[in-house]
Amino acid sequence: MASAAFADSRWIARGAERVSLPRFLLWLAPWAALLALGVYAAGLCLYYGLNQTNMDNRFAFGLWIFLDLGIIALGAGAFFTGFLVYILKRAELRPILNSAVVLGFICYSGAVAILMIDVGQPLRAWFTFWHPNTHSMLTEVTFCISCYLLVLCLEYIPILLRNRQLRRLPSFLVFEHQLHKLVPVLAAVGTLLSFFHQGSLGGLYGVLRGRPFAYRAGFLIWPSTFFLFILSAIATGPSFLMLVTATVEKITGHRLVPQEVFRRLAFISGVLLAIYVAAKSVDTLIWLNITSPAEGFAPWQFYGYKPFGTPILFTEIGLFGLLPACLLTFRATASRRAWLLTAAAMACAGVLLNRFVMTVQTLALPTLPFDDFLQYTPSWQEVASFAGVIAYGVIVYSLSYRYLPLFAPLKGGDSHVSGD
Amino acid sequence: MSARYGMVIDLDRCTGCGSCMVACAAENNVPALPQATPRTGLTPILVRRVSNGRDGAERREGFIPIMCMHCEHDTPCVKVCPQQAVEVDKATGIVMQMPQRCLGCRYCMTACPYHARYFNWWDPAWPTGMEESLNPGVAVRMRGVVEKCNMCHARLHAAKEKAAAAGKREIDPVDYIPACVEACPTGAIHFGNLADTNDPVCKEARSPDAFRLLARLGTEPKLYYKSKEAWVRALAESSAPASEVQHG
Amino acid sequence: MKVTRRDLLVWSAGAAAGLMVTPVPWKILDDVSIWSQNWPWIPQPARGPVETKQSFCTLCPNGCGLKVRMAAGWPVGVAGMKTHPVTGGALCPLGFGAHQLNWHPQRLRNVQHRGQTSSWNNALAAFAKACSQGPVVVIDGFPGRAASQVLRGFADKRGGSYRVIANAETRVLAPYEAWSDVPASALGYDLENAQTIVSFGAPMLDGWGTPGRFARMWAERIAGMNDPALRLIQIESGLSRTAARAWKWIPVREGTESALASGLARVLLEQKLVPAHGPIPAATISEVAAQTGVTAEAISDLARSLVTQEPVLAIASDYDPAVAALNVVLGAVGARGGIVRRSQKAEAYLPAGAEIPNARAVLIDSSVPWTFAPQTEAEIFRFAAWDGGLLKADWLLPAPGFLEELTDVPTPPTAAVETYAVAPALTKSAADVRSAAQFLAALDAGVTSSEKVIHARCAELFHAHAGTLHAQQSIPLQKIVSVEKLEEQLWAGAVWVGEPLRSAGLHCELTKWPATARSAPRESWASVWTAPVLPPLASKLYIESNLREAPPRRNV
Amino acid sequence: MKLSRNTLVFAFGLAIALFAGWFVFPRVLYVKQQQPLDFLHKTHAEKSGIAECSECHTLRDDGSFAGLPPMEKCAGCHSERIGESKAEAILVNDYIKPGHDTPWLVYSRQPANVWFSHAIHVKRAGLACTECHSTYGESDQVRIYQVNRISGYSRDIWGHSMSRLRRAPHEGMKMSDCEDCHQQHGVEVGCLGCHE
Repeated sequence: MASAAFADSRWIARGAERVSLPRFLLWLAPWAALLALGVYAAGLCLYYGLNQTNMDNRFAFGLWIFLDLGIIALGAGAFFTGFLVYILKRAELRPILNSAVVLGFICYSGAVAILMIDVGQPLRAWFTFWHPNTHSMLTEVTFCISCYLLVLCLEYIPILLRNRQLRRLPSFLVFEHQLHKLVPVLAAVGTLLSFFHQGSLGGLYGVLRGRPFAYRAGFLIWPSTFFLFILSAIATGPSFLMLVTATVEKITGHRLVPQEVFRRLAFISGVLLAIYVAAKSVDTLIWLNITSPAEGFAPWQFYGYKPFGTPILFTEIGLFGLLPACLLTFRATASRRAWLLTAAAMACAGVLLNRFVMTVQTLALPTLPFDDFLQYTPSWQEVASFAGVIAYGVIVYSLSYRYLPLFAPLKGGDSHVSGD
Repeated sequence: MSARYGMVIDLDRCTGCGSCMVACAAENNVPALPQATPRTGLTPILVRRVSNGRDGAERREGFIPIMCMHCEHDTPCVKVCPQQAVEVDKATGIVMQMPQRCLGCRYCMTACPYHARYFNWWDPAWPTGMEESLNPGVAVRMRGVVEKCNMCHARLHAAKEKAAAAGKREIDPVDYIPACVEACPTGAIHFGNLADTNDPVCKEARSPDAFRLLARLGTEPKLYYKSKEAWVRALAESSAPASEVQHG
Repeated sequence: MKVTRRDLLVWSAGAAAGLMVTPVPWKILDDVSIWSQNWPWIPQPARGPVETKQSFCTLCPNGCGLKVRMAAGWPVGVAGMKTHPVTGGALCPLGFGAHQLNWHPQRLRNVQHRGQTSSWNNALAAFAKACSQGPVVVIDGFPGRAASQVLRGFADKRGGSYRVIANAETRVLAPYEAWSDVPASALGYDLENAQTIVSFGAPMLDGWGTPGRFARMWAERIAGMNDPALRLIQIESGLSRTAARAWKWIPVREGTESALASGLARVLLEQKLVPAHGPIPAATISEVAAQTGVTAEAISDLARSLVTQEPVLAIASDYDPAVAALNVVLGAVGARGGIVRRSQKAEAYLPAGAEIPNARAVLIDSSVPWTFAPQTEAEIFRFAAWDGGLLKADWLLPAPGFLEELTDVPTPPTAAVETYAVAPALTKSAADVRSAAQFLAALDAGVTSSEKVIHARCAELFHAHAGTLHAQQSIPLQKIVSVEKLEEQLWAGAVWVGEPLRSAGLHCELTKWPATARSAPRESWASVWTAPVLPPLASKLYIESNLREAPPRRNV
Repeated sequence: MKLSRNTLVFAFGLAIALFAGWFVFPRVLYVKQQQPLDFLHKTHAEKSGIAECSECHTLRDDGSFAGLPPMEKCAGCHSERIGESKAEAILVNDYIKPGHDTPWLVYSRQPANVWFSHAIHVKRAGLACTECHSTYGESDQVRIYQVNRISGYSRDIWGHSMSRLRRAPHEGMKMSDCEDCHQQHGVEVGCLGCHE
């Protein structure tokens, strides 16, 4: 009925089939509600302070840091695809590039938003730029992430400007065209920045001499986790891309990218994952046998507490590492969509588990002989504000998908399966 | 000129009365937090109860005051602070926390192996009129920043000023004694200059009974403990004893 | 001509460019950063000269010496008085936060009559009326003060009765008062000369006697030593702080400490480890062993170890005749390193029971522990600096708080020698407060004031010419030239210490072996604290850490 | 033609911004406040022969700085009115008679978390008062006190010149100013050397 009143077909790219506006709004409604809840929870934390969370002096980092590290790792698909397309000239991945950029933008902006709630004095956060401590991994992270977020914005704008209505403004068109020439440069810069902050995020924990569970020997100023984090991020980024694209295809009922893009991504992801697993295993052995004993900590001490037994280690490296690596690499499995997606999901789960262990287990474990093992359960405010970020992501992605050319249109009949 | 202030705490003399904790809080304008828990409170010096892990008549218990160890080498918190809110003072070796610079990221808290750093989870508040009882030498910290033992820096300020007014360059050691040291009823906490080999504390720190917590981390803490009891000295090394690990 | 969208864009571009070369963005950034570093709503300490004054804590009878830092006329920090002959600069953990008590939310700020705010005049009238109608009972918490003398004087004058609430350490001494003719208030513990101290659940390191007095001996002579010069044997059911740090801990079944005392006495007498003394405890060793859970062998070993390093002194946690009898058996009564008589002239006090029969008015001094709740029909006038919502009385009368009144500090209950000090008022009171003594003086012109009594006592001290005065250095009293000089010294925080009595003059005879008592274990420093509230900073011990169990029914 | 129009419009925006930033902004940012009464350093120096700043602005025995003299100090001479000036009347009637200190607005008041020791700078380093406080001690009029709306501190902390360019050494009392002077004299103190 009213749908005619606010028909938005003028804004939708020609030839693209999109569900009716009311149906689209229906889809957005629950996410908007979730976002509102998240904003409310974040507001509570900002107004009343972090006593709204369940963090404490021993568990100074909680759910937020874990999920920040998680989504930033998954968001790595953005820079890595850019890197493949523009630097390594893998043109066949171009169809998925825009979607990758939008995903990256969502992950990073979301992470930064959460970080702003997570610090006790957000208004002083900018001091890092004024009085930076160049020895701190967190400084490196702060600089790179904020710069890279800027890069992502610049990469996002041209996609934005390719909207059917916006591109009718001549000046915008020119601007977009100029900017587009810049994109390969941006991709290069983004790659550099990303390599650094993905690494620094790993370094964040690897340098913690006082936390033998996280502390790693390394090379020059960088602990081994620096390189492991980069590897795991670029290995799982593509898998996450596949997952999201597949999900979008399922929801919209459109085939969006050619199958061989998937296979290509899967292969890259699989190979890198295999390398990562090898490196991670070596690192773990060195750490357990040399680094941590040197600090006076016997390895069994780390895995003596439920639920953080050795199984969690093997799950991370084997079940969610080696297995998906194989599944993604070998044609036999990679060509089967079901296997492919399962493997991708496992890879993502693996990187999340790794970030979880690095953040949460590190803090839960005792250091002093008379410390006890600590439990921590996030408060609803922590969960809600993060759920808000997820919702924000879904909304931004849905809008981008609806109004922007995220995926290059495929030739051949794309079947319109109904679904929302 | 440059001193290396440190402490030697004689654990055999500690009765766990808690005087040091209250005296410290009073000296440094640490608010009392009725809404806090042992995990969210502000206790720049915290006396912890330790045992030899046995039961019945065999059981021995002791107390061990934990505060900032003022690590000398590769100081974990200094290294990680993104905006130089923590530094090791060249003149005194004191690890300084600048609450006004701190953005409350709490990275230093995760870096500290001794859990000697505390976050202001709440706004500092005192009942009406009680602001009058605040120590004029210490600025009150605000919500959302990390704080820790600054070795009663206000007392060092006062000592410096007194010395300057008297036309002296060096402070008189009796003018600079941290609150916890002054408060201890059994004289268990000894404070002095570890760089001065004539300082009794410096000698004590080298005694065979002396030890440091987690010394093998290599951060060179300037807080020493000493005990004649073997099971207490055993606390120096490593992490939780096997007995406790099983029922984790 | 018409303004186009383009013009607006160009204009704002120009404005933006211009703004960048003005102070606006940079100055605002700078000011905001300064603002965000010193949030204006954060409480600010007062400015002003800082001075150090000496006084004494009046929150329990032990009267620890205080070094008080004052800023702008208010106490901003307390520490122990290093020159104090007994405490040597120690305070109880609660004392270090005491300077904040006067602003405690539970501070009693005005006269309360049955929950209604009233006035001093009404209170005076009501009390005068009550006194005229019948006998008055005056209850004192710290006997022996100048104020106590005022209270007692009033009670005697009005044919009423003056009663005291004795603290645990004094109750422990009650049996000796019964077995000799020496009042408990004249007795003390000669810890300094003891070689073995066997404590029956007494919190020797956590709330017993004057803070620092035993703790320092323990630290010097016991801590960490295998064969210490002073042995502390702790007999207690649980691993209390004292038990944990004692030389030896003997775990017994809860409440059977007293029984073990009898058992030990029996072993000592049977095995002729001590000269024969009157009666022998009825319970056999095996009975005691069964009752206490300590094996017969362990009991006799313990008994023997007691007499290997003498003098030995047994200390009960509370009223416990059996332990007192053990001291008699050990010959620790009236002997060096035992229970000694510290003063010739000391008055006996009537203890105040929970029931107070045939009284028309009961006046309770602010020194009476908050836990004391009398059962009586009489009208209760209770003085208190803090309410805590726990004090039951018809009239709640706001008394001076911490360091708000001039008072004197007589000998603490456990001291082996007499001491005397004067605690001057260091700060004014925020509320309109009066002490019980002032209240009585206002009622009856015939009643003297504490000040007068203190002056009289100083004169008395001066003329006695005995003892020494401990300040920055110790001065024998003979060296003091005038009463004024003495007062000057005392007002500045000096402590007078008397000489130990040459002849012990204390002898106890047992006619029959006393029944065993069941004394509840004490609960640390908070249990000697008379006020119903604790310093806010006690939260560091009770709430913000696991160091101590929060004391029951007390708003920390 | 078009270009010139653009340039004009751009220049117009630029000019507006510059004017607002340099002339309007300072007047908006700072609030002017009157001191409680007109105190004249000059008069006191000449008439009552007070030669040294330290005669009124004393160091206490413990080395701490007493800052502004207490009411008693003024009452030493002004227990009764001297002369007919309005300030005199205010001083005697409003402050000395009731016996409370004059609520001066302190130009150089630093934030609470700053620890500055006059003893160290004057006694040990031998700095003259004028090096930080200029010649205010000889001024024959009381300055208007300007408080910053945002930070709430005196304008003297930033210094009078908004640009802070080519300012006299005594102008400005920001942390950077302390640091500069310390650098020049090679005196190194850590954060807590000057902060509480």
